[in-house]
Amino acid sequence: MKDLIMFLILSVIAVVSSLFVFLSKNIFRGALSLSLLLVTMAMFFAMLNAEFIAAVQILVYAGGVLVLILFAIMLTKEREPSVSEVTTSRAVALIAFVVLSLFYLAKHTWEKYVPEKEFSATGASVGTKLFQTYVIPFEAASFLLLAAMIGAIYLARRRG
Amino acid sequence: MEEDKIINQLKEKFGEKILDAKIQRARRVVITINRDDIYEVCKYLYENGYEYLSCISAVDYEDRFESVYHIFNAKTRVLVQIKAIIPKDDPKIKSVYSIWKAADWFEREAYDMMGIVYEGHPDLRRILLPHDFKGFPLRKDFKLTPAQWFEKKG
Amino acid sequence: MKYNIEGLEVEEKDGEMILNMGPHHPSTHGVCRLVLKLEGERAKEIIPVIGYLHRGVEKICENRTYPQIIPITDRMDYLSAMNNNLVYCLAVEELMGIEVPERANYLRIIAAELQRIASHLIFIATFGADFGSWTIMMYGFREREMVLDLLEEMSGARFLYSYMRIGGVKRDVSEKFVEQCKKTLNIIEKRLVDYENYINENEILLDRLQGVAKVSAKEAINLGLTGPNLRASGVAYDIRKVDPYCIYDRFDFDIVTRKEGDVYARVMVRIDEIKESIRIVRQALRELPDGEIRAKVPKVIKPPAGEVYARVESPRGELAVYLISDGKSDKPYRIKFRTPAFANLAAFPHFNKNLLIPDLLLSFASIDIVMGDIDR
Amino acid sequence: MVAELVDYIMSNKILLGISKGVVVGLFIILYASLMVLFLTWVERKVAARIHVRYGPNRTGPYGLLQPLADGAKLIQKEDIIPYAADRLIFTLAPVFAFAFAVLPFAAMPLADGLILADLNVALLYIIALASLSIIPVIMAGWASNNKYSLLGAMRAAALNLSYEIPLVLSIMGVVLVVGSLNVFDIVKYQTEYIFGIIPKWIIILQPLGFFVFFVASIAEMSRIPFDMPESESELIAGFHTEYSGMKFAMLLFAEYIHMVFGSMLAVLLFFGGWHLPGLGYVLSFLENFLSGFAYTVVKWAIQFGVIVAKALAIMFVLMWIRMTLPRARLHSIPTFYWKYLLPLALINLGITAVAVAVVG
Repeated sequence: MKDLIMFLILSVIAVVSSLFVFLSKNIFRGALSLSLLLVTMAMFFAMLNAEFIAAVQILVYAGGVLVLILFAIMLTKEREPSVSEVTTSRAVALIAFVVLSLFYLAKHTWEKYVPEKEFSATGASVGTKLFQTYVIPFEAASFLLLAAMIGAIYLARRRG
Repeated sequence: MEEDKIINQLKEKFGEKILDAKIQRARRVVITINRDDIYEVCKYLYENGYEYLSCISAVDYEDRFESVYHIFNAKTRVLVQIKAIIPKDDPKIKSVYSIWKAADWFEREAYDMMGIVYEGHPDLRRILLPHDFKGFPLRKDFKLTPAQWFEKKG
Repeated sequence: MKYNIEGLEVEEKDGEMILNMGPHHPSTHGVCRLVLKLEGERAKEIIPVIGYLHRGVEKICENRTYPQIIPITDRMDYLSAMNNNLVYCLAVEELMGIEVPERANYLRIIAAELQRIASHLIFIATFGADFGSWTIMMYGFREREMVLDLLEEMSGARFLYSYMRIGGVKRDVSEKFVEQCKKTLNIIEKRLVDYENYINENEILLDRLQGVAKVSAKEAINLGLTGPNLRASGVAYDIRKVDPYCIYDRFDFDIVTRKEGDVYARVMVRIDEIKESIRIVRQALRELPDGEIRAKVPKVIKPPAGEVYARVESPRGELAVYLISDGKSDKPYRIKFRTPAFANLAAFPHFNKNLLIPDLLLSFASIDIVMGDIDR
Repeated sequence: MVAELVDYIMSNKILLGISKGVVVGLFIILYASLMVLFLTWVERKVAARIHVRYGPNRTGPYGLLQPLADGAKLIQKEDIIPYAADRLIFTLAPVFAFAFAVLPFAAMPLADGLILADLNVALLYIIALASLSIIPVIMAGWASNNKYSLLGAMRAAALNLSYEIPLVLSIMGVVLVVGSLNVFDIVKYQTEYIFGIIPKWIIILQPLGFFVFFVASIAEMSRIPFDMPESESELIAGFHTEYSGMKFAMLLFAEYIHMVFGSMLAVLLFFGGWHLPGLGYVLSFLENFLSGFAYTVVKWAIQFGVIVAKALAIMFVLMWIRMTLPRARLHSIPTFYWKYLLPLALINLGITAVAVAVVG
């Protein structure tokens, strides 16, 4: 009961803020509501007993990635809110998105995604999963990221 | 003496163009020329060790303007004062900015205060007074009494 | 977007930002406005806008009698009022052929050198504030206060002295002053070591000062930099030596130079100059003769027709006055002040391209300008 | 009546939780605010002492009432919102700044057993919330619509991207040693002794880690030498140029709370928290005299006092640094953090990992 109330409140916040992200005419406010969305997501994780992931979510996305986004926004010159126009391509994209997500929802059932009750995502359990069960995908991912990073540095250097 | 030497040098090089040359006191030489020769004289002095442009001032006499250059040679310790005569009705003179970058603001100030136009100066604007000020306050005929109102900048 | 900066059209392109630094900014040392064209925090272009403190000193002087001008000169470079007094008095004396008594000459030199110490100390203090160390600021003012006490003892004023008179000085000094002066100089000499250590033993500070806003000797001469700023580039140019005035040729002192030409050199030159000034004052105190302090001058000062260009080494550089008398009135026909800070600020945009704002401000502080001196 | 209410609250689990939360939460806010008021006075006194002057000495004994006078002045000030500012964000920024500054205290033990929310990932929660504290700064800088504020916010963001990673990595060293993200466990670990005499404070095991942590947290508090976002002589006051009155006071408060928070975290992680050699004897001596509840209160008070005393010592060092060092060069700071501090933190982490694996 308590969880349900929390879930409803949080989902309303999440949906409203995510709508605001792309409906807002002010790009900076949009980014700020994105941060609100990220924090709500973290709370969802916390409700699913995944406190570790919740904290990491805030640390990495809200504290790291979002600051980068805000930094980039501050570098742009456009101070006045630019009114986004409804173009055909945007309308097509929106309709396609809605149709596809409805299709996806219809195909999958909710029950599948109820978390395993016995697994609680504490630091220790996440560590065990990452470094024992899934160590090869984890290392592969980190290798891929490293390659991407080196490539980015190379590209940036060549331009500057 | 160094003072005599530079006067002789200048007279040799420019001849009649040097209207007047005298030694004011030790280490001070005063030379009078016409405005058309200012650039050549300055260039010559600069190439002969007179590297320091100390000051450019403008003076308003009854019959003429003068643009006065004080140029110093640190080795011989002689300060040459060049007085370039500018007619009242056409206050124009060639800029020495391309010789000394230091001339930049001195010339702007002379323009601002005395209305002498330095031709060839890259950015001859008013410097101390607002850009929409009317008249040249250090001229003797400048009326002090009426106030000037400036447009409000948005 | 286009801006009109005092008649100059400046265009703000993509990726640029026009930033008004001043007229009210903590680090512009008065009401100076620097219009910066920034790319990120890098200043591509600097356009100084001055004139906010313009009082028309030269015009006022044309309407004042010769002695009345002395207090006006105080108010130009208010941090080195003694030197301003001195250059003006030297000009009038040369015009009239007045011989200044020995004692007055010594007192003038003591006053001018104490003023130089005070001015350099205030430079160090405000420079400290600019790099974020309020401690240095307090220390600088503490030492300056002692020098001001001495100057007060000499002239009766603490800031705008009007101490020099045409033909001499205003007041004589007592034995007590001489003792006090010696004591103060000893204290300052000791504390200068602290300043040097603070700068030389601080990695963060060295990182900020060294190699910033370099200017080569040739460029500096061409730009019209004078004073410590020029000497920091390795040019031994000091009016006290190359074109001696007063009785400076009797004293034993060195021209302080540094090779680097960066902000660090400009700071260290000033600290070393304080030491040289202390040397001069000590010699002057030792040799201080008895006698008159003012020559016999006529009641109404009316110099013969003529012109004179007098110059002195002020703490900021070459301070000169070009004085023309028509011989008919007791007011100067034309007076033009060649002020050091004006020339130094004019040179500033030329050797400070592509600096970050913090470096730019330090470089700006290091040329040690006084707005009263620039705007006159 | 009161007794009945207390009984009722005690019997109801949810109500007990809520009332405990309210009491401890209020206590935390009160503590943070009082600490800030005190700190402003301390900072001015310390600064004055180093500057060879007196500092505040007119309001109350030793000028102790100066912060209250300042507060009274700030309340009277006109609340100015610039015409071109983004009013909503401009107003929200100080609120968020204050909130984000206070929130990490929720997972911070103030004494043995005294904590608002005992999370098993408390340390991570604290770091995460601390990393959020940059967002109000950016909000304030952007919403002011002032070029200096914007530059300040950009500097804050750039600085944040530099110091965050070494900070977290240095804390990870502590986590490796202790083997837990729970701050209680970390402090308990430090109550033991090496060879029976030296207290097992983590500063002894992790000197390098502490150095990295300390330098990075100076940047986190944005104090000299890393006070780029404000740098009063360059950007006037950076992101709070346009703020006045209570909004300004809140931003200032938030900044000082960061200082309190940073030094408390340092105490908990590296200086043994509430542990002090010999304190255990005093406590067991007191236990003989006092009954359960009274003993707990006294114990908490003493332990809290120990933490505050240690934190004050660290804050004094921070003030000392501020009064001694100049502001660092802007573009040397990312270089310093990425090229020197980050490798140092990684080396520290590596050594710690090997040592932990070898020792046990």
